[in-house]
Amino acid sequence: MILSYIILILIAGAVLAALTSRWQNRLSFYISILSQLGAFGLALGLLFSASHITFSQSIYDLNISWIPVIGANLHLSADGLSLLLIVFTLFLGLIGSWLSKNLPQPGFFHFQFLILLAGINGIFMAADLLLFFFFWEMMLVPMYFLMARYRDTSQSENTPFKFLFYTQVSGLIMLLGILTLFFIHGRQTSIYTFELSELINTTLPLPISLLIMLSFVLAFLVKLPVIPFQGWMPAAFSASPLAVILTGILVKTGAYGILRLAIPLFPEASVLFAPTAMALGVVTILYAGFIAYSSNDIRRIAAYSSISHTGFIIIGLYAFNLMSWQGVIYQMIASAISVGGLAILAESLYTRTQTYDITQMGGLWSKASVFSGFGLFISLALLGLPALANFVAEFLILAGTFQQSITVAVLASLGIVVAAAYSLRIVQKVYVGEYKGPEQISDFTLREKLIMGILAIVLVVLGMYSRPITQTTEKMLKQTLILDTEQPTYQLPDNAASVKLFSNPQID
Amino acid sequence: MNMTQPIWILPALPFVGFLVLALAGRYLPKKGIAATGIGAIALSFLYALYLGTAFLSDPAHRMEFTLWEWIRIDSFVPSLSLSIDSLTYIFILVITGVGGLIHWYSAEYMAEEEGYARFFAYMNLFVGFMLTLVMASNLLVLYLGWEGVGLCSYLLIGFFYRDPANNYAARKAFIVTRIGDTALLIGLLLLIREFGTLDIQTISNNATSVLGANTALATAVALLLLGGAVGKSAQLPLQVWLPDAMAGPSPVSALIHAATMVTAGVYLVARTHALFILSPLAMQTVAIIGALTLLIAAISALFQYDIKRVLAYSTISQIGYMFLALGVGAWSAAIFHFVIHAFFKALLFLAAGAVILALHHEQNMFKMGGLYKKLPTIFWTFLIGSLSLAALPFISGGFFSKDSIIWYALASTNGNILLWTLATVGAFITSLYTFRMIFITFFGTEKTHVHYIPGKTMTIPLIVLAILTTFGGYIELPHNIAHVQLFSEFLSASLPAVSIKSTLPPEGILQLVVAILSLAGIGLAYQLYYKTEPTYKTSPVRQFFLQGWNFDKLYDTLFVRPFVWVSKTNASDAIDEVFDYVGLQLKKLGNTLAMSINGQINWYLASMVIGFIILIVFMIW
Amino acid sequence: MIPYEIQILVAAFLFAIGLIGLLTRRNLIFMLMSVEIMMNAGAFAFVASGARWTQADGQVMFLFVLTVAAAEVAVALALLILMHKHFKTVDTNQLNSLKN
Amino acid sequence: MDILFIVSSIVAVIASAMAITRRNAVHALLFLIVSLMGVSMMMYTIGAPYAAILEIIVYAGAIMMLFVFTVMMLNLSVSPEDEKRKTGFKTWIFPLILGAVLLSIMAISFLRDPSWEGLHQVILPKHVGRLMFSHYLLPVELAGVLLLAAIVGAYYLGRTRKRNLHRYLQNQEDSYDTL
Repeated sequence: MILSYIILILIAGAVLAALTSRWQNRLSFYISILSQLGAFGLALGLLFSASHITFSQSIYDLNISWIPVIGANLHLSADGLSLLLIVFTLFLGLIGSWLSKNLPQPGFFHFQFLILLAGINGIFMAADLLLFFFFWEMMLVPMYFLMARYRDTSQSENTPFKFLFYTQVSGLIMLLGILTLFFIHGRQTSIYTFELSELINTTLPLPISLLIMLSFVLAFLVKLPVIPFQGWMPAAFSASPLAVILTGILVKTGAYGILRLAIPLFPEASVLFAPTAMALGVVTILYAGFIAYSSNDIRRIAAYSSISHTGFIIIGLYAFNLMSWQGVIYQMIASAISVGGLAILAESLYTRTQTYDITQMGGLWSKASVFSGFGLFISLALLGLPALANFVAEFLILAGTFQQSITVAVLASLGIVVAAAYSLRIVQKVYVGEYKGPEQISDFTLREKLIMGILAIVLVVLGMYSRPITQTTEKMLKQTLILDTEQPTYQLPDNAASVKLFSNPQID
Repeated sequence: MNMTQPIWILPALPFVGFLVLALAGRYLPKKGIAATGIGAIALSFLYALYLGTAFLSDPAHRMEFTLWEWIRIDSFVPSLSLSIDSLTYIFILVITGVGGLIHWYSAEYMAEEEGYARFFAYMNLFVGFMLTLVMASNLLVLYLGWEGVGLCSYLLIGFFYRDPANNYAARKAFIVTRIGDTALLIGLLLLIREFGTLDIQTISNNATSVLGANTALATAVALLLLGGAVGKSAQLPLQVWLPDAMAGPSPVSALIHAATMVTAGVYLVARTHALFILSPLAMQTVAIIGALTLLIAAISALFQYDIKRVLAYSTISQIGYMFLALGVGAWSAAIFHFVIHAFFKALLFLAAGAVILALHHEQNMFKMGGLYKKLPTIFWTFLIGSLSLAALPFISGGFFSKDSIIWYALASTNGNILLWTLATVGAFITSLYTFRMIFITFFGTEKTHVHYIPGKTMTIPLIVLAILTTFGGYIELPHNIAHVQLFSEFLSASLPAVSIKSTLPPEGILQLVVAILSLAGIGLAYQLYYKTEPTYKTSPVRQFFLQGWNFDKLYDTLFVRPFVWVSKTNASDAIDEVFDYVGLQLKKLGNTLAMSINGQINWYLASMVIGFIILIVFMIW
Repeated sequence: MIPYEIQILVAAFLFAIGLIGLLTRRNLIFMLMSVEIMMNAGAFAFVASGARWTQADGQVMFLFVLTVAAAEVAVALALLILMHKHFKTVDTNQLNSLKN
Repeated sequence: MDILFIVSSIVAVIASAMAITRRNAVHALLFLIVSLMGVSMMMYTIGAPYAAILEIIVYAGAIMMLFVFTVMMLNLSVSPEDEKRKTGFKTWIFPLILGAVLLSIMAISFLRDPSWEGLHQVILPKHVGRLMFSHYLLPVELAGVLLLAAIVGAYYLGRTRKRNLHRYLQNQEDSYDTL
């Protein structure tokens, strides 16, 4: 039951925020923050017990019948991975709404924002495929409205629509996949249900399972996004205050979907798909990195660096070992925070210089040293400096991938060099050199200092101490892996050795 | 083995210094900043000395301390663990000792510059990372320090951030070294796959059984690690960043780009010697890279006009000697040369910095001249450093260290006459360019007026380093002269001894050849640059060597331009444009259809009728 | 006796003429007239069908058509007058404010 | 009777065609009336006298009157170029011919033997009335309501609005346009 309170608190907050904004704009902001804090506290409390609970048998379950005719249930469940992602979603949500304190129409904003958060958290908890799809769609609509209302008016008006189009089309295809799976399972067992734990046991002929898996994966790849589905992301980044949330949270839902649905439901097909996915991942890393290098709009750089990071995620996911999967989870969080930080910086820069074009900036260090210090820090995080969270993520992914495919790991590690090139280009153009901005420029305000400070501390702490994350998710990942390793054909073409839990020769 | 001593304090002190300076630096007075910066390093040095007593009394010559688990994935558990053995201890002393002196010197050198606190913060951060690098008992921690020092190098090269050229140099340094770092990272991945751990001791102990001697795997591992070392130590083919890195302040060049960071590659190879020994091919590669680099860089140094670039090329060349030593298996000789080199090169850079400051930021040697009267202290200390660099017999530490390398280039079982010849020719050129620099800078007519006489804060570190340079060599003497080998005995706990060929020419004759050649170099320099007033001439050939054999241009054409070209060509994201194009076409189609909504009632009626007709036709069908 | 098919054909002819008028004329008065012709043709088709099967229903339907035509014309002409007052024209080419 | 039907249908078709092609609205209306009369004759010849009479009374009589009134009220009948061509004999000749043909048909059909039975099954007004007020009662009521609505609607649309504005607003009157 407790799990449903997280969503209910958010929805209640949304309604209250919308209603109270008629009288008092500030009030809706405080209500929003309060409800998020409430949900955050609840999730954090649950997280401490997370490593012990398992998905679909969690003691905090909510399981009531929803549409009995087709066997759909309102089944919310959680394990370590879900709770971890929920906590981080709410954390980023808090930061995002704190940043958006001064937006116009706060009632509208907080209503949509909280609904969005509720939808995303729902995705992380849904143990029923139809419910999963419901939340999946539920998160798109507020996102669209937010983007449409708060977009940068200098950009094409199509951008919110582009986002909606990409995600809706892929979501529709996923729905077809869900229904196909539902009917096949129903025919086989004559139990028509959307329950995830039941559907996992469906036996599918390989071609069909491949097709259904592709329909699932397409939605997730679009959401991640992976080349060639990346188009909506740079466009969406023009919806400025939300870029943080965009990268942070939407991206995570894609990776979560693959980890929770695509791989457990279709282990064999996933293995078949793995080489393609890895190739896509490598292309994504390099392609996006190249574009990030030659972009002048700082938001575009942020978008493409985020895309480049998702390349690592996709590689790690399809390397099928504990190390790379832990890296993937790490990458989701680290990339969210670091790219989010860059997006926040872009906004702060814009409010000071009225431009996003980095060629028109320069020498900020001489005028705003705290700003530049944080900017430098974020760039370093982006390029994967050890001691910051991104390094741990990329290292684990590469190390895990290396067990599977040396080629992919080597090519992907070239992405680290490219990342250095584009991150340092930001530093070069914005913070150093001769000062080019307006006469008067203010340094960080206290609020900006606090927000960036929190992000920086989280990056450093996670970069130096990975236990909180790896321990929470370990059990879930191992379960998924064991599920997969039982498949007889579990082999990758690149590496003749069959996939195993990461293990090493015993050395004294 | 001592595992209770809190050795983490060593790197922690500079880190604390960094934090204090970064967070509170703007509120501190200049003296406070200098005191914090120098104090952190000095305390670290003193603590290192204090540890020395405990260290020497420990029979295993090893201390270890684990802070916490960094990552835990099943049995792969890289911890933040630090250890000290004799190799590390030598590095620690050099880093904190020389580093402390350079900090001290900087207190005056940087006094007039903007960003005093920032400078000391970065320097402290560097020392912290460098200590982490050498103290790491785990390759992942080593990588942490490795990237950390790269970062500090980046920050300090671009310290004078207003000039875009400095920033380009900084970025170039970072990216070129990062290419090497990536090779190192891949090497680490390979090690994880083979060993399941990154603990250096475990890897060293099991190297033979896991990798096997002289296998392709062993060679791959060693070459990948070498890739990292080559990048950081500016060896062929990744040497191009170091001359440009001279854009940073002179103390930075002294500390990072001469004494410590650039020798991290030497440290890495020495630290993982167990892996290199397994692969003769890799060892040979190390030796050849070293020998080629030392010659190429020495020739380049001969054609420079910027005093700091001469020193930069000489650094590359001297590290080439160290690599040569590593390649022939003369581990302790390499480390010995590192120590002496750290002394004399830091000395040279600091003295050059003093000259530059005195001449109001003039770096062109051909605009100096006649300084030996005006700046006597600087001149004498610079001369002592130069003697060491030119390896003048007996009166310089450089002789002892370099002589043993040249000797082992022939005498070691891995050595051969070719390596020896290259090293010997290199020694000749070294003394030639060194004294070219001396004669042009300090003799001849005075061309630029001295603005500023360096004070005691700057000269005392120079004198201390001069003493260390001269007498540091006496702790390890050639076999045939006296049996004083404190250094290699101390290192024997960490590094294996060199294996010598059975039949060899007499060592004395070869030493004589080297000594005569270095003296000849000085003589030639005297003839060329003292007798006649030196002028700077340009010609295509000179230009070629001035620009370091045009490696920059080569890489520019081969890698940088294609990268930028591809990037710029696709800046608008072709794939996205395809999608956008489809969208645009659909929109156009929509617009075409929207034209039917034209407000003409007759048109609506007509279309209605057409619809009816179609409907009726279908119904009749 | 004229065949039923011929009668219906005449009705169709009338209807077509009305339709052509509706489509070609730009003047609302003429368009209304054309509508009348079409309705009239429809009404005749009803009557002819009633005669064909000798049922009175055809003529009842004719009456309804008549009613509808009367109602339609009354409202339409009222609107026409209003439009003429407002726009000073009854030309549909100039009355295309429905567009956009 | 066949020939009567054929001739009247030809008249109806031609008159309709003329009606939609005239420039002058009044001329068109005249043709339209001729067309309606032709249709009326067609109905009469196929044995529907009640419908034929209603057609004349309601259609040609009442509905067309509405048109004529409207055209005259709005003075739409004469477009500027038409005004030059004075209404001469030429413009009248054709409607006259058509009208004459129709008249002759009517005359022929009345003058001939009026016994219908041999030719047609004639549906008399009695049958229609019976059916209308039994089986079709509800639609008839609805038709009545429709007519009422049309009357009210026409009145509403056609009334001239009296504006009772506050004097303060009177100078802004122009901005309050009708419709």
